[in-house]
Amino acid sequence: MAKPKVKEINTQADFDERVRRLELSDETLIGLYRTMCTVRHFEYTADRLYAAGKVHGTMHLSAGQEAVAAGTRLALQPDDYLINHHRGHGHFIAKGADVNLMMAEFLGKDTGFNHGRGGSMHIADFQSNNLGANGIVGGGIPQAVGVGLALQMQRRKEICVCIFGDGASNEGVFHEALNMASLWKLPILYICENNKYGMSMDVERVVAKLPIAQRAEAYGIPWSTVDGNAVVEVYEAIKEAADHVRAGNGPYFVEALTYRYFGHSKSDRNLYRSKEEIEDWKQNRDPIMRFTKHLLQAEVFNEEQAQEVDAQAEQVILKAVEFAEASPEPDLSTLMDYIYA
Amino acid sequence: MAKPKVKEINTQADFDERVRRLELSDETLIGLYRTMCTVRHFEYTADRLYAAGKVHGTMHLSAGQEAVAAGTRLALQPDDYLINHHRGHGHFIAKGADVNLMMAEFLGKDTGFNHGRGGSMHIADFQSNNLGANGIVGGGIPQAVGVGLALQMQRRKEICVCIFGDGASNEGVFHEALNMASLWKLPILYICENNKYGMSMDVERVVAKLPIAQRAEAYGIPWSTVDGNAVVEVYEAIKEAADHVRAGNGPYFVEALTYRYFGHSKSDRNLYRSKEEIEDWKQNRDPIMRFTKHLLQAEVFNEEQAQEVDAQAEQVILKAVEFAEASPEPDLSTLMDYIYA
Amino acid sequence: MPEMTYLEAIRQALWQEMKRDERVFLLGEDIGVYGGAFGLTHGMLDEFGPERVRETPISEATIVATAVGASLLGMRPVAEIMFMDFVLLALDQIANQAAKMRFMFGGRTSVPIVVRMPGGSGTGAASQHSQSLESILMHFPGLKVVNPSTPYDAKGLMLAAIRDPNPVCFVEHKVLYKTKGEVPEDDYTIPIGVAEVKRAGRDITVVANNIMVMKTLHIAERLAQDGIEVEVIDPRTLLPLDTETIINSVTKTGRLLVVHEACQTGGWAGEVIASVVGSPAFDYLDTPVRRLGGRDIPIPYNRGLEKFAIPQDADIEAEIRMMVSGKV
Amino acid sequence: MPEMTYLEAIRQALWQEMKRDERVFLLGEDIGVYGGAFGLTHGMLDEFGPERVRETPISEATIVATAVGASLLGMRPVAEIMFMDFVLLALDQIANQAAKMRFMFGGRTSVPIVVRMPGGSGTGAASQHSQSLESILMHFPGLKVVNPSTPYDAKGLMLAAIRDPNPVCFVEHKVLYKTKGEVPEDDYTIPIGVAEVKRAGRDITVVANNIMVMKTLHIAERLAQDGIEVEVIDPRTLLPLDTETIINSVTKTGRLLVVHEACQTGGWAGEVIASVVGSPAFDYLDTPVRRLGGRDIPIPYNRGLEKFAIPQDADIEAEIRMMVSGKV
Ligand SMILES: Cc1ncc(C[n+]2csc(CCOP(=O)(O)OP(=O)(O)O)c2C)c(N)n1
Ligand SMILES: Cc1ncc(C[n+]2csc(CCOP(=O)(O)OP(=O)(O)O)c2C)c(N)n1
Ligand SMILES: [Mg+2]
Ligand SMILES: [Mg+2]
Repeated sequence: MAKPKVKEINTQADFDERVRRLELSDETLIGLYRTMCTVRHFEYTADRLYAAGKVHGTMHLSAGQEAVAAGTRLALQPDDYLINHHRGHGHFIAKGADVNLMMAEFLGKDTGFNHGRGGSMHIADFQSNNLGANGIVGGGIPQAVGVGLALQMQRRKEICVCIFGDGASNEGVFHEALNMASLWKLPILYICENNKYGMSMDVERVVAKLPIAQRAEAYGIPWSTVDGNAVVEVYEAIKEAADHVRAGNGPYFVEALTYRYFGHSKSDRNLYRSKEEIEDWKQNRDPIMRFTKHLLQAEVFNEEQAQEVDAQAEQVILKAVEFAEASPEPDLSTLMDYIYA
Repeated sequence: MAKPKVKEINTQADFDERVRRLELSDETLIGLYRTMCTVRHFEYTADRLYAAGKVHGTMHLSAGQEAVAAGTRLALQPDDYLINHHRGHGHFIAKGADVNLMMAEFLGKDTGFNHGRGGSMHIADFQSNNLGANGIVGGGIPQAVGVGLALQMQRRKEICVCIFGDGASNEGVFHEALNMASLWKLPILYICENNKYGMSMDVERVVAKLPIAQRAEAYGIPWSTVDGNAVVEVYEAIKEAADHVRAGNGPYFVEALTYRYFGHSKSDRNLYRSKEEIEDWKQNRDPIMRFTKHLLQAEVFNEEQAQEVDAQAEQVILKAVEFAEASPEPDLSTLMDYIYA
Repeated sequence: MPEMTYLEAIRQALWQEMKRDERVFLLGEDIGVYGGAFGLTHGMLDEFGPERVRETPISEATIVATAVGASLLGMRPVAEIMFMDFVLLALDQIANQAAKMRFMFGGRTSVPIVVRMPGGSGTGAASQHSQSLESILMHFPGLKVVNPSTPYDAKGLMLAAIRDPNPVCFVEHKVLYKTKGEVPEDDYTIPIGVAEVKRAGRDITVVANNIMVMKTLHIAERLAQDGIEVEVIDPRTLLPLDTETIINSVTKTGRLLVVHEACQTGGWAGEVIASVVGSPAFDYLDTPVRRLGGRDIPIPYNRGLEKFAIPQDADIEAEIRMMVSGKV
Repeated sequence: MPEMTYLEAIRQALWQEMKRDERVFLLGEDIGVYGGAFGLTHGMLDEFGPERVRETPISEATIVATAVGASLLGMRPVAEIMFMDFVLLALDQIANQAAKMRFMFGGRTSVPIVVRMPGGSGTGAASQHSQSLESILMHFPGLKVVNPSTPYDAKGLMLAAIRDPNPVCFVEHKVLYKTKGEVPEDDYTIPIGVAEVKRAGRDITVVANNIMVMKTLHIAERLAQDGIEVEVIDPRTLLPLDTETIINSVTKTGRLLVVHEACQTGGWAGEVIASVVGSPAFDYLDTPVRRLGGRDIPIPYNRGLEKFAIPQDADIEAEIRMMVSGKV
């Protein structure tokens, strides 16, 4: 069985060449860095809040996977639609969701995106065409068909980006949806964020043939895999895919290989993977660390500037916590609201 | 898009060579012929009974597809398990189901396989390891995983054969089941009986990439396609597949290309296909006609003998009708039976 | 007023609304040249083309999900589930997704879809093609569940369902498709959530849905000759359920019988009865409150068994007579 | 008798039955080294190995279908659906397949499977991970639906469920997992279909399931101090439902309240109430028959809202006091 191979860590020359070819300005690069730092701080802060007993409920953190979120967003247009899954904080932040409203939602506050009804697993922001996360693994994959169909019927130029995990690719709707997306040539970019595990299950134990992306072939959908911890590579792969989709050629499927640092959710004791494995990813493949090194060497910024961006990102998140903590709980009198339009 | 190509009609030389290589005796060949004739008579008789107002309910006839049933059965062991779908008469007859009990079930009689509770769409015969047909398109595909798993856990040598249509391959469970069957190397032979249509939908309109069998590749499952109207070719393809499965190599997927003569079910006006197409299949590709020609030329039997076998088959079916018509309806007092064991 | 069948009435509603509102489109299996398993969408492909009469692979979950996704972008999809039984393949998308999205997302969106589904037995289609599952759909707040019994109601409720900003399960009945009734050509809607007293009477309230409405009306005429006046209420919408109309009626008649084809255990009669006996109407009740549901069995294939798997005229009549005579 | 939690009691039943009967095996997502989302199967992989503690991809429909298929060949599979909400992805296999196979096939086979599913709110898991869906499962004849409220019942019912030749939905409750009670080490079964009077009383009958049983017992103790004697009945099995025990009780107390967490509309209280008020017990009823179900909303994430989405102690107590005082 072929393994999902994380490509050789990219070299500085590689990086420089790519940045040049893709014409990424320093500002853009620093923007990517800022996004990744913001996501990272959001996730570690969420974890701290949870540990401090301030969160009633579940959460799925994406620390370690920031490059997928940041690189993907850069490759898209602001109006493109996003259908996300339970581990969605990063993608939402990258898409520009107000972190105050996200954090408030996370704490179940009335000021949150969902008035505290949804929590971490169901954040949505319809104003920015972010159609929300889903608690049902794979639940959004077929909904993307509907979004793509509406875009096509309305003769619009936006595309629909649908993000889901490795584990989700085993749900039946995955098959139904990819078949229909291909048949109807819908403008959908499917992104499988393969973080090696679906809860405790190693992809190799649940996916009969790897890479997952090759499954797209059965539907005549073009596909690629990318090192999901190399943000510029992600950008390039997603850009290529998005261009293909936007040009009216039908769906595209990208698998981004990455890794999550935290447990699956609050109850995870990480018994299914070794400390060494986690450490290896953190020490040697961390997307932020790698990107920072490249940017320093390319002299896009210096250590000090890097730290400043990071500190600013942290501030943004701390302010979000302040906002969220100061926000009111939903009033009990509104218990029966929002059921019917 | 690749079309599901019906291979060139096989020549006599082809046929003779194959029969020799496969060491098929005259008796065996005549047996195949007898089975096909029996199925054909069953289906045309069913249609007549329906037209005569003797059937209350739905039915799905397999006339035109007899070679798949007969060829498959010959390649299997009597104890192999069968999971069938709604268009299942042929497979049941080939597997040796008592046509009296089938016909009685078709007429809803108490003497039928299912005491008249199931009808055409739900015939089963547990004594011959025939685990039944299913009214939910695709419903049996994942159940085969369970049968295969039990066979594996019980260290048995039988295999599970699971038959379904082209349309069924678009249900989500198809994906889930093939993935699990492959992961666990289960002894399952999946046979997709592609009769070109799922109800009114041409496979080309609903399957993004053809042949359907290539979908197996996404799960690392070996596959083949075969001219489903050439009974000896079916036998050979299924034999090869069944041997692979029985040897413990995991699942195999065969797609048999064939054609149904009758409408989808009772209400079909055949508006989605041309009379010419139907006639072409009937005149030029009919599985019984083709096989008869080969057998005559190979002098396995002569015209007279052929007609005699056919007449005998017809008699068997007419007797079945007699049996069924003479059988009692289920007694109303048994209405609440068979719910719980 | 022109007479037309229940099936034609639904088709007319779809047709007129597709003319009126270009956001409306149909999707489902074999709804094009085949016209759907029951011919309901016959002719619509020719009229509206394949983009708006969108034929799908056999993928029920994704059919509903596609409707959900499209509705988020302002479309008004009407999805068909060929037989109501197959809704069990799509229930995650209906009940976990469509029904809950508005709430989970804090009211920031809505899911205006219609999912059509013909239920019911009587056609010899056996256990997996004959169920009446409207009762389970009622258990999911966020959904609406509509279930017309006449051509007139069918058209008016369909137009209301498509225009409703919420997900609506539109439950049809196969055996009703051929029944006829007067249906105005024009545009009219019947409000979702409002029951109708199909016949006024003073002796007993019978609440019934789809085919049981006609059966009960028929029996009511016969009983009237014996001086028994039956009030027949058709809820028309099961969710939300118009308990007020029912309770008012029971307060008047003092007797309540609920009749449905769906399996009795866990069926919606329980909902009606619980609503009534938990209300002040309880004090007006003269006899035990009864229900007649389908037998608690899967629907059998055999015609005779199939028939007796659901309440028959004689059962309904006997039950009413017994209740009115006080011999329960 | 040793004390153990509800979760441990279920694990012990699975463990002992797997020791006793080698046809029994588990299948589901993350049930191995992770021990399942709630740790219920913790340690079982080590004890029984990966063949009998079979971890699956995230494919709920096929998990149940695999159990169905294996059961036809004599195995006794116990499938886990990680959260009850996901049963909607597998309902075709449960309700169209497992429940109907024996009947459709004329009694020639049976489908001895158990499908475990933890339901209920209270953990902040929001709308798609908190439902109580036992009521809809009751609507499918051929199934059995079991729903223990104590560790003792949980073990005895699990052993009975695995040995039952029919498909059994075994509904657990997340919040009960950590509750403790006495549980015998030995093998014992509790018959499926038999309710238990958890507390005898003369003034009112309260029928409640899973967490509502404990809540009600607690309230009953408090009310006893005021001279109100509550009879608390736990049906334990919802399908088949032991209406006899309930009716006998109501005949004695003259009052009936049904309490459940599941959404009130379409919930199983309707079934209990319809069974009682349609029976001769009707004549013994002193007050309207009431129910207290969950609010008709999806379960909210926010802790405060989540709490009040289901009946609280104060609600139950107030309802009982009102009914007993005759002020309904
Ligand atoms: C239908 C369904 N099945 C199971 C679950 C429980 N669950 C939540 S996340 C998860 C793992 C998902 O894995 P993957 O798709 O790889 O996403 P990841 O969590 O790794 O980001 C599981 C099993 C669920 N929420 N929904
Ligand atoms: C889940 C489900 N969806 C739809 C149907 C209605 N239906 C019955 S057979 C059929 C076509 C099946 O096509 P295929 O699998 O190719 O089998 P064929 O009838 O051609 O033998 C359809 C749509 C059904 N029975 N079950
Ligand atoms: Mg993953
Ligand atoms: Mg076909």
